[in-house]
Amino acid sequence: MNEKMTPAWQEMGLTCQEYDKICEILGREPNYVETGIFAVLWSEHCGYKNSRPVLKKFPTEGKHVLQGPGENAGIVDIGDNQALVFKMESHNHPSAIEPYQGAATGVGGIVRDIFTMGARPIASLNSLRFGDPSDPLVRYLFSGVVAGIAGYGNCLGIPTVGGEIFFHPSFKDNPLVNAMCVGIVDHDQIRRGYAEGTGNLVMVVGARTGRDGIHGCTFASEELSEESEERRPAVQVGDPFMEKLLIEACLEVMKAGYVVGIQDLGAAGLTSSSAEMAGRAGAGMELDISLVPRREEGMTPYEVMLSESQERMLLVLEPQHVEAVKRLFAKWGLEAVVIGKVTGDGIYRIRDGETAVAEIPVKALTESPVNYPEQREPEYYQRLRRWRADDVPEPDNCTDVLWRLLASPNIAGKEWAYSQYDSMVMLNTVVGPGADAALLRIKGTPKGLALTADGNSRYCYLDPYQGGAMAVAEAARNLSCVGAEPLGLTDCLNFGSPEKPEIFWQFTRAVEGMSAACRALSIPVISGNVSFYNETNGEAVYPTPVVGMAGLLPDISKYVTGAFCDPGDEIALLGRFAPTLGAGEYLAFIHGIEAGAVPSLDLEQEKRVQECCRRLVREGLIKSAHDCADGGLAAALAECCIAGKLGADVALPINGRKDNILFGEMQSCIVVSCAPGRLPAVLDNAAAQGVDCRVIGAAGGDRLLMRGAADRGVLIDMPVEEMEKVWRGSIASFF
Amino acid sequence: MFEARIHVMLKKVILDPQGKAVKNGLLAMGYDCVDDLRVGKYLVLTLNTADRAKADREVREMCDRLLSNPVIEEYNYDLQEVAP
Amino acid sequence: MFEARIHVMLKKVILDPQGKAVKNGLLAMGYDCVDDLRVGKYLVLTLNTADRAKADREVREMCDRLLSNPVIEEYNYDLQEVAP
Amino acid sequence: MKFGVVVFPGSNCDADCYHVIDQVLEHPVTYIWHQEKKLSGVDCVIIPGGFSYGDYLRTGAIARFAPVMDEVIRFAERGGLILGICNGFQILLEAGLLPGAVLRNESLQFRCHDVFLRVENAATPFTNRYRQGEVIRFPIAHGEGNYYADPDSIKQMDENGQIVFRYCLENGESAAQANPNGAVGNIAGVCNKNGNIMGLMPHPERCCEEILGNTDGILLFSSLLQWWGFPDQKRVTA
Ligand SMILES: Nc1ncnc2c1ncn2[C@@H]1O[C@H](COP(=O)(O)OP(=O)(O)O)[C@@H](O)[C@H]1O
Ligand SMILES: [Mg+2]
Repeated sequence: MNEKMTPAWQEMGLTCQEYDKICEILGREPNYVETGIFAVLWSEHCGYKNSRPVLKKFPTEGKHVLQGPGENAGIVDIGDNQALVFKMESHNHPSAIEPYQGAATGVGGIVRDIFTMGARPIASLNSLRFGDPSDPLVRYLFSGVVAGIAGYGNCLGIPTVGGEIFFHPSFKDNPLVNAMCVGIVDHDQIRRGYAEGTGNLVMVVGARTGRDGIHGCTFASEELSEESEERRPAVQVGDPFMEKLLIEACLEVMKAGYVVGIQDLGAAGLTSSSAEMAGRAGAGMELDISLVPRREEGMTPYEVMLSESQERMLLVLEPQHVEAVKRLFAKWGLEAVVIGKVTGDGIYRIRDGETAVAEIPVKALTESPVNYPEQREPEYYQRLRRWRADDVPEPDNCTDVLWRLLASPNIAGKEWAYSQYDSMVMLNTVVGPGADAALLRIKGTPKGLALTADGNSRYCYLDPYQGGAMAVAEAARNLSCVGAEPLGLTDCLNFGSPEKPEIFWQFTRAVEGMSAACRALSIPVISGNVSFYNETNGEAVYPTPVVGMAGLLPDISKYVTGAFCDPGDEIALLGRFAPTLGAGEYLAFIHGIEAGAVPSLDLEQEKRVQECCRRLVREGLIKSAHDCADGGLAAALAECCIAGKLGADVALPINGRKDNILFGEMQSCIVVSCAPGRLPAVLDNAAAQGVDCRVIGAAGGDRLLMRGAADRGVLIDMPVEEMEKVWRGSIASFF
Repeated sequence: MFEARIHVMLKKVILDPQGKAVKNGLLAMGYDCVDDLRVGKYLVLTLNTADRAKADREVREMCDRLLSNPVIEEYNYDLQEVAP
Repeated sequence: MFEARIHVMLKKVILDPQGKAVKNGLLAMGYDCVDDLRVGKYLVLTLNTADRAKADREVREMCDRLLSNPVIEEYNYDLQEVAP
Repeated sequence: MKFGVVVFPGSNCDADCYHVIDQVLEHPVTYIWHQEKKLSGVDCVIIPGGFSYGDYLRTGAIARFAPVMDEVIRFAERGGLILGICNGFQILLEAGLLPGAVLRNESLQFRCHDVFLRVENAATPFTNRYRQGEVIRFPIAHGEGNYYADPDSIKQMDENGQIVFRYCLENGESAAQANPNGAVGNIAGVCNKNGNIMGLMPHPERCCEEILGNTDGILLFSSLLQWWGFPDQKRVTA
């Protein structure tokens, strides 16, 4: 095929129908720049054309919600006139081709989404997926991404306090890099991306505009192929130093009351930020892009409009404040330049000096047409669900299995990665990375803030609906384990191409499952992000909805972690102990099988278990809490022992296949420990709330002993020191 | 034995935050005539081989595969025979 | 207009962890003939002056004061007239 | 006793140092902007951690030429108390106020975790409330803390008591595995010959409050207060 024959609109990713629609709206053919503008704003990445109807299923309202989806980030109230601002975003494709800068600019982007709301960013988290770490290329991506997150976040002085990492071959060439940022703001300081007030001026501040990152946005809406190698400038180099100055300067101008509206320049750069700001306010906007400060000479209007150069912000302000704002930015060594004004006619008008460049109704840009892609249940779904454990041999030596599981990269400690993050700066981190949830104090109050990011790609592959629900339930459970009440969540939905019916089915089912869990647990979705086209040469990644959640502790002096505390403490299981072999890490890692029905989740039960756990923590009745997740009860107990440097002696609570009881996974079950004297109160509390609670043993000694039910002898006997060595050293040993 | 001297620089279209910061530092120190500044890497590599063609091939390959990321960087090198 | 090309290297007596890491990376990739590898910085600086002596003096001064740290590094540079 | 915390573009532990002096030590403290030409009556200057000027080129290299540094150097020469933490330490090294330099961590990775330190000189204004040889726990958070000075300098510093903290095991033993960055002689913190300037890679301000799980750092700050109160001290105010 002759490439020259392809029309520009097609090359830019617009469909034939979309192009016709544009002509209809304009009453003429769009020019080149206009076509580019439509193409990026109507892309999945900016316009959510495929996902929007599905995302409507999320419950987005709740008593704490001050801002739901639709803004740069969501906001929940935390009392005392303060609010929490948070969001999660993906930077998968850039990270695949330049792991350090891809991840670094991912952090930069999400941080801007937070401070643009007027909030001071106080914590970062991330959720990462890579292929098998024994592959050198995967290690290159893994170490580059971690270094990039560290390089950018550490420089900003925002602590990275939590996250998760999961390895699976489906992510080999298409890693997932989801970054989350959390900020704190006084109610009266909240700002929004509104271009309000005809005659108000529009300013661009921060870095100069260069040719980098043009088409980053359409690039994110395509699958990776050999060709994307050639689209090089789509990757940008971040400048965390510039971003740090931008945070301080922007917070200062907002505090001084100069800002009518503000938004970061993210995907599709100046185009999307200006159009979105005008769109939200129902206004028009007129920009003269010859005024935009450039890094290079000879840039075309198209390039200026679509550049995704990092570390830039768009401000709307009243004309009389321009000089004061310029002075303030100058103090931080930053440029702030007026490039246009807000108009009342609802038209998006771009000039380059005297030359007209584009003229489009704002509404047409921000209300992109919606697709309803076809859905189809994939063939594998029923087949893999039917799998039964009968053919899997029971292991002879369970201690040996535990030893291997603790070294499984998915279960092993992730210290190698997170010790590269500054997790303590700002002096709020009470519990840093490595726990079920991170815990931050809120200075000047007795309250604590708990944060977590969770998702289970394997569950979601085998059962997107249940997997989605479990991502929500697990995140909430992790908050409940430290004693915090969930306030709201953000999500990042990572899937393959929505144009494939099987993928769109996965997507829809996952959102439905998440929504059901959100409703049952009363946790609204306040922000999020969709990342489609995570495929390499036609192969999609495992569907991966990631949930980032924030919760509140009324009294931070009363929190617990998963660590066993004192010899003699009673160990009990809170919630129903119902392990299953299907879909678990044991089955995958030890037997190489990824099949079976996922653990069952009873949301009513889940809710009660979590409430009970929070209550036990708050009343000071338990000393530790840790949920059973990957690797089942044995892995959970091992982690409690390792964290507390203390052994335990437990008897398994049920009969059956010993590998199932030891390593089978389940939902809604939490390992708690308490002083012997508190046990009656713990049991009473659980009974009163209709939650199962059974004592399985006691903490003490320097080894983990797990005995079979009905005297089937010792199944696991392993010194804590040895467990720790294996668990802690595994990831580092790949390097 | 050969010695390769390799220069790796960010491509021109790519932002060089380091160069920018150092340039601003120099300007603040009063070096007004500094016009442009870019910072890159310099690698000096010795290769234990007597075969120039092989040395050349390997250096290029190493540059492409590990020493630079063609997505954002470009490189050049020269190769010189040296006494072992 | 002059262009200065400045090389800054760690002194020989100082262990270069980055050089070592890159070397090990190359060996692991199978480039057995890599013997020694050191990593330094390369700065390309243009000066807006027509006066070579001044350019030379300033570059040396900038190297001594900011661009290198004499406790751990040594530098050299060459200076070339270029078209503005 | 009044403290001043210097703020460079890119400093990010400035607010933390301020918080500790203000809320925990409950002493007067003020920020000093990098462009400032006066230190406005402070008795101790703290140069905080962070990434001044992005830490591009070399850590602390550009900050060292900020206008405020002329004043800091003058204050130092008069015998004023100066504490450099992490990036602040790096800036003092670049400014030549302390001997040596830092290289990238041997692992080439940024490291953030607790380390154990042995107090090698408990007679400085910064350490007089610790016991000589005491083992304390401080957090570190840096990518370039690999301290280097040539062997002669090290020998001299040793003789002068200028090596203030060394990384060690929990039991106080020096050991390679206790060294998080490859620093020569496990050195974590040093002072000048006169003893009025100290720099260290670990972060004392991060371990001053019970709720953060560690209060080993508070004695460093209260050492300064105690020293300031000694009757026969030569007290210098900027
Ligand atoms: N999966 C999702 N769940 C909830 N809200 C979402 C989701 N995806 C996107 N949103 C919301 O849609 C809006 C646009 O998101 P996005 O395009 O990621 O913003 P940005 O302009 O910062 O890149 C945001 O308000 C975001 O919170
Ligand atoms: Mg945004």
